[in-house]
Amino acid sequence: MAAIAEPTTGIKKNYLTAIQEALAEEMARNSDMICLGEDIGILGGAFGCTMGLQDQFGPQRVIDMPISEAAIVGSSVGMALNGKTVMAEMQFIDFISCGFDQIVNMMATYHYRTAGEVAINVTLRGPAGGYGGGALYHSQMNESWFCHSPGLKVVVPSTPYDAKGLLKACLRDPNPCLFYEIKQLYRDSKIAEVIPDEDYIVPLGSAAIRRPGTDLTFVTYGQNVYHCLQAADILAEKGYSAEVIDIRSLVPLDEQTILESIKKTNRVVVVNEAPKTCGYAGELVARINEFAFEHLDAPALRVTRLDTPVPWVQPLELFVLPSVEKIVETATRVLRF
Amino acid sequence: MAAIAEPTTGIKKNYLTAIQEALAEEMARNSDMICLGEDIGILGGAFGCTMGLQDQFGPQRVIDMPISEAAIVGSSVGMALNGKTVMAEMQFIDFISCGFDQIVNMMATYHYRTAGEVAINVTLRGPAGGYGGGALYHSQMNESWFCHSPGLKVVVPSTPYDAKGLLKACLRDPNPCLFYEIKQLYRDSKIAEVIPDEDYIVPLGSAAIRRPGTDLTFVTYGQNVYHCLQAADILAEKGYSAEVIDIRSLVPLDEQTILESIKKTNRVVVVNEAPKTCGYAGELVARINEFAFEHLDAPALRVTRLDTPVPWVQPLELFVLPSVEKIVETATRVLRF
Amino acid sequence: MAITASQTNPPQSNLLPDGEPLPSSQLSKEDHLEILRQLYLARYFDVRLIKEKKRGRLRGTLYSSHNQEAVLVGSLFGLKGTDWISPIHRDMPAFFMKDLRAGWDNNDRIGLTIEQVCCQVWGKQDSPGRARDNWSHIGSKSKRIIHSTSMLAGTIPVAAGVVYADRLNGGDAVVLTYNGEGSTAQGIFHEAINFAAVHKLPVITIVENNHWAYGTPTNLEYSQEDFARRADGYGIPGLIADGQDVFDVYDKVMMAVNHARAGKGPSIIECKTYRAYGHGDHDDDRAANYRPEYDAKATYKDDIEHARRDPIDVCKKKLVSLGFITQADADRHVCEYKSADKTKDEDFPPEVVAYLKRGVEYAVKNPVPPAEEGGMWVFRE
Amino acid sequence: MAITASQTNPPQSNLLPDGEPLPSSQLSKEDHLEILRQLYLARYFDVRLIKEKKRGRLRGTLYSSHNQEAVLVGSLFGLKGTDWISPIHRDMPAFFMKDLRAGWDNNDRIGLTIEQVCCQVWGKQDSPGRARDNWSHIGSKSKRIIHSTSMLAGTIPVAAGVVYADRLNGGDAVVLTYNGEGSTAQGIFHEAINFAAVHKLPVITIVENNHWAYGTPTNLEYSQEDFARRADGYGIPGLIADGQDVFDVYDKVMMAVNHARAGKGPSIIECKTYRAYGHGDHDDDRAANYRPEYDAKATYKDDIEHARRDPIDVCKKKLVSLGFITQADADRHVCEYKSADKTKDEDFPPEVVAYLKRGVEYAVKNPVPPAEEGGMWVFRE
Ligand SMILES: Cc1ncc(C[n+]2csc(CCOP(=O)(O)OP(=O)(O)O)c2C)c(N)n1
Ligand SMILES: Cc1ncc(C[n+]2csc(CCOP(=O)(O)OP(=O)(O)O)c2C)c(N)n1
Ligand SMILES: [Mg+2]
Ligand SMILES: [Mg+2]
Repeated sequence: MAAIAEPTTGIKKNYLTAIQEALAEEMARNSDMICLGEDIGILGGAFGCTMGLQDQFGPQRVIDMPISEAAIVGSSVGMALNGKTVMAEMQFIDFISCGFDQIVNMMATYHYRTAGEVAINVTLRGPAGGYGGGALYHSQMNESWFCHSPGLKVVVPSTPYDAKGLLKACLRDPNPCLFYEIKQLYRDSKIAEVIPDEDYIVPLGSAAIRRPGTDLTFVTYGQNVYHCLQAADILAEKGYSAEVIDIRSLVPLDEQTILESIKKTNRVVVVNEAPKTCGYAGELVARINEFAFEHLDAPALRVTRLDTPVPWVQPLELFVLPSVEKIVETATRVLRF
Repeated sequence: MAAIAEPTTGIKKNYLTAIQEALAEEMARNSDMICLGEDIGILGGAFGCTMGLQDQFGPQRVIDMPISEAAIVGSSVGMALNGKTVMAEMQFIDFISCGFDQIVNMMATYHYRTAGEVAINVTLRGPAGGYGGGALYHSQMNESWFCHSPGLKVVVPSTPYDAKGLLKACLRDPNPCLFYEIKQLYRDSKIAEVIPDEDYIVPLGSAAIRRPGTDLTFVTYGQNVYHCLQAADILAEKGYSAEVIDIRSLVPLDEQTILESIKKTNRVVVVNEAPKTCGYAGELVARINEFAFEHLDAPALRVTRLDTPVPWVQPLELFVLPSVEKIVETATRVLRF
Repeated sequence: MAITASQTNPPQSNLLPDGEPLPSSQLSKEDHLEILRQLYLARYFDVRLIKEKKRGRLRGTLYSSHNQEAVLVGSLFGLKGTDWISPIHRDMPAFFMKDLRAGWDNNDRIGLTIEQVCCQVWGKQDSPGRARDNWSHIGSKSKRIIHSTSMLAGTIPVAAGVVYADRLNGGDAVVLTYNGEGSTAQGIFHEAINFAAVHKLPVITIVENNHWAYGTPTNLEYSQEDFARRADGYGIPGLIADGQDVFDVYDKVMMAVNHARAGKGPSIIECKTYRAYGHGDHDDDRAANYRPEYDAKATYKDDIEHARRDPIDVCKKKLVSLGFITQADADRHVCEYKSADKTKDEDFPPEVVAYLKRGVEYAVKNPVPPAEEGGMWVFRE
Repeated sequence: MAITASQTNPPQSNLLPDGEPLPSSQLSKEDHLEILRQLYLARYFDVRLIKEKKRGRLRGTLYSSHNQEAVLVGSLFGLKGTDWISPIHRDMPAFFMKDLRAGWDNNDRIGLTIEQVCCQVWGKQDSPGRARDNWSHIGSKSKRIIHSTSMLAGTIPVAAGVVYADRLNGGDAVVLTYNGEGSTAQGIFHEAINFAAVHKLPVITIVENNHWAYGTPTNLEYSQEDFARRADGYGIPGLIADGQDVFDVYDKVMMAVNHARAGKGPSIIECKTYRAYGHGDHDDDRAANYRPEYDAKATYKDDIEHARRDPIDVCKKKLVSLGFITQADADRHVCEYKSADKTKDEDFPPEVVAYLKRGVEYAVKNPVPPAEEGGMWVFRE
């Protein structure tokens, strides 16, 4: 289940290290870059993503903010308006709702409102996702709200290589980006990998084929990439060859890679962990319908979280989230349609 | 283009009057009901929806709130927790983003978190929608954010009859409801209609067929019901018979009525005015795909706002919003597929 | 409680070191005359727009700044071009009055031109935002004006960020943010002021207390007699200015500006004034209905009486008393105490009328942007 | 600045009419003994959980209330059962200590049982929220405990709504909301306090100032020496209590409660204390690293020194001085100044140990709710 990365030799790095490196390297490279967030300086971040940054770059450029998500976003916008590159951390992506207005109405629209005069180079990043017993407010995948707010780019890396390359891409992109980190992957040694020492980016809007296949396409991202890979293993035992596409970037979306795959497989299952209604999985189904309808031999189906919050204790949490079994089950229905 | 309503005789009432009546009648009927919002008392509301309510029921039950959307939502939740029925007005639905966290994390989840102990009977309502030159912050249809937040019911009436009946249904429903009023319809005399004097409700989760047809189904709601009806007229001239379904209630959704229609027409176009990506139109396409794929002779396509904010001046605004022409054009593509 | 020019909020108020003269006492005769001209200009802009709207020539809502001109002129007059401002709906004249002291027709001054502002009001393509958002939701990075959204108080954190960045760059810019007293109830107001206070950022928040927020009076908005008192809770100065007296506003703002530029941090300046008309022009009739009764029994009755003094009248009296103009000069163009429909162009100095005429004529001829622009600039490519 | 019990914030502080005795002076000997028992109980709950967690028996994060027990016991002791509370992460004992004065084993008392709270901690089905959300995110309508989300300060408006409704119904309930000092930076804190102040709602906000918000010290959270000063800006009383002295907390809270019940509105009570461990148990090691250095040079160094007095020790000294217990009584069970791993059950009174034992045993045996419950109760049908 190893992620696909540039083949290099060296020590394997985990997802967290990849993020730490991206931030430290960009801070060193760009003296106009500022980091801000709750507990990112003295503490180094709740998960340690900014560990050591304040020592290296000083408290002016690595700011421990009051617990004020709206002011964190708003002041990031102001810094960017005045020429800075800003990384703002949400301690958990769940708390982004407290800064919601500033994101969707102030930040997202700035370039549009000013007819292109002002681009806001802010990357908002934070730990996201379920499967860890975090319960309602430490498990969310709420990317759909922001995909539905024109002017924001939305990115969800699933591997250390991508985490570093996409984070750098966001920090260099002139537009506001939301960067969802899968916190269950931070220290997952199974996905640790060797990543290049040289500077690199992964361009926004390019999907990755994590496993090639011919009978069915899984379109997914984040934590569920791994569930789909496992499902593909199980399907392989049953004689089906499933392709797994990790879209990585939701806005912009690489439609081409999905289309090419569906042309080949004619069947598709979309998997994500957000609530079903109005989630990005539905968007993928609607788009596939638009650009690949004539290639479909079966309906494109979704495996998502139920339309519930994420409950705490394990049996409940797993009941509502996508699982390998649910994915296999849905894939089998699509294959047999 | 008259809306379909219970046939009765009497004077015609507009959409605004229907809302005023619903609120006044429910306040009279339910002494545990409280209304709160900005400028709803002394002024009677920015659009006059609560005109006269404070005189009739007093400032304790009709509260002029400080400009604090988050506190409006949060205190509504508290009142409901302590047994009250609450109507909270957002002066424009656009400002709901300032109370976002309290809606999606506090209000929506209360029943779930308490394993059913506490139901929060709050109806959040406010003027919504474009086509009026309201620009970015007085034109939004942001219902998708809330459809994606489990625990909220979401309703969008398009006629005076429905406005009154659905608002009463929301106020009597134990769950939190979001009620989107189409402000361009408030005083639209073309849709004024006779509505019953007797108490009635329109149940949540039931769609209305605004025009029967056999060749194509429009699934829509809000302002675009009227655009679809006009599009159906134009298509009729070209020899196509289009059915127009006004879903009225987004959560819960009446899937049955949509399915029955598609079984008959085998073709469907979904129309709404929210941004395309992750909007409710995409959700409808994804669901139709799930429950009616085998009945589709063409892809279900969307006509939505472009993925942009709503700009101010008219040519720009109409460029980004759905129009009769765009609907006819897409319907024609689907019919010829 | 009546307002006096010297009234400030203990214990943070004394920003002026003992014995130092009031900033306004340093203004030249020419400055005084210019201030009066600017008051005329702000008033005329409003009057003209009200008339245009009544004639059906403008779309949208008009939020009149009538009777609140001293707040704008007094606060803007002492700024440097490199300072930032963040006006909102009732501050429309601020957009072209920024840095006006540098010369009304100086192409290098750091404020929008009257042509640009008129194009915005008329919804034309040479508006700085190409008429993509309405009324006051414009700005300009190069002119140091922050672009607000509708969401009240939402620019204060942005303003804080702007000057944070400026300070990092070694700059000494301050930022003035304008807010109605009603807008202070927004959570973001608190978050932003608190952040600015912690970092001693040069953020000066002008609270234009016109005693109504749309249809809601101050006693339902907050529970202090003097809003300025809120400042002390953040450990920052809270000043009260007589919003009808352009020189008192100037003094309080300059004290706060000097404090801020010296690295001592933010302040809040409550300018007591009164809204002349309805909330917007759509509200004039209703406001005429709901306000008088309420005001008559309000605890802030004295404030309102005080704020009924026309700022142009107050300014003229000062200039006459200083001997900078004669009573005959003062009586040459009389627009004070007249509602828009009662004024004629002759009630304003000709240079004021001419200035605005230029803007309006430009705007009327300027085209509406092409439809396709609606789909453009969502992202920087 | 060291804290003294009498220190309050002028000019709003004097809630006690002249000559009236301090509320704590009215407490009986039995009350004093009960207060000490409750301090032991709160401490033991924390100690026990820390040990269980270390043994790997609990999931999730544990936010220790060690050293802050006087805030909880002192604030809860004088409430009526019909009053509401809104505890957050660091107030876990409050859930079962509400109305405990009505009898630890009184089935009619209006607080959660120790069994329910233990079921919540252990993630079992008899948790009042059926283990759907973790740690302190529970409550009970019938027990008058507001259910928080994680979002800090988010229950204050809810609390305001609860008492608004109660007042409409003719009730006289007050509500105590608990917040860390860091949480006060949230916009909703401001919106809710402002709303409560405008309507004179009986909302008492306890600010547990333990001088750290996760890894952020107070000087980066707000810019006042005494947070309580913030209250004055809302025209409401702001009191400072010595958070180590259960009787001072009791006095300040009861003054605020009496004020609120008399219809005079909300207050803020800043309880100065200090966080014993890391933010959560996952943070203990890091906190040990980052805090001492910072604290040593902090302006609030005196506060911290002051807050190192163990509240159980402070309480015992008072009881000895009043003659309610002997020094031998005080020395019978000594848990004060001991970290969790240094304490044994013998350091606590046996009834305390027994009470908790009952809760833990119940919870351990109680089943985890069935998986399907994950899909239930999204809506009330
Ligand atoms: C967040 C938000 N809520 C509500 C509104 C609607 N609104 C626009 S102006 C206004 C009143 C503002 O009053 P105040 O701040 O006193 O300014 P004034 O109009 O008196 O100058 C309201 C409620 C808004 N623009 N933003
Ligand atoms: C809105 C929001 N932002 C961030 C967090 C993450 N968070 C949880 S506790 C905490 C620190 C709280 O500090 P304080 O309020 O002082 O309480 P203490 O833990 O010291 O008792 C933070 C930042 C949160 N829960 N909610
Ligand atoms: Mg006002
Ligand atoms: Mg703290």
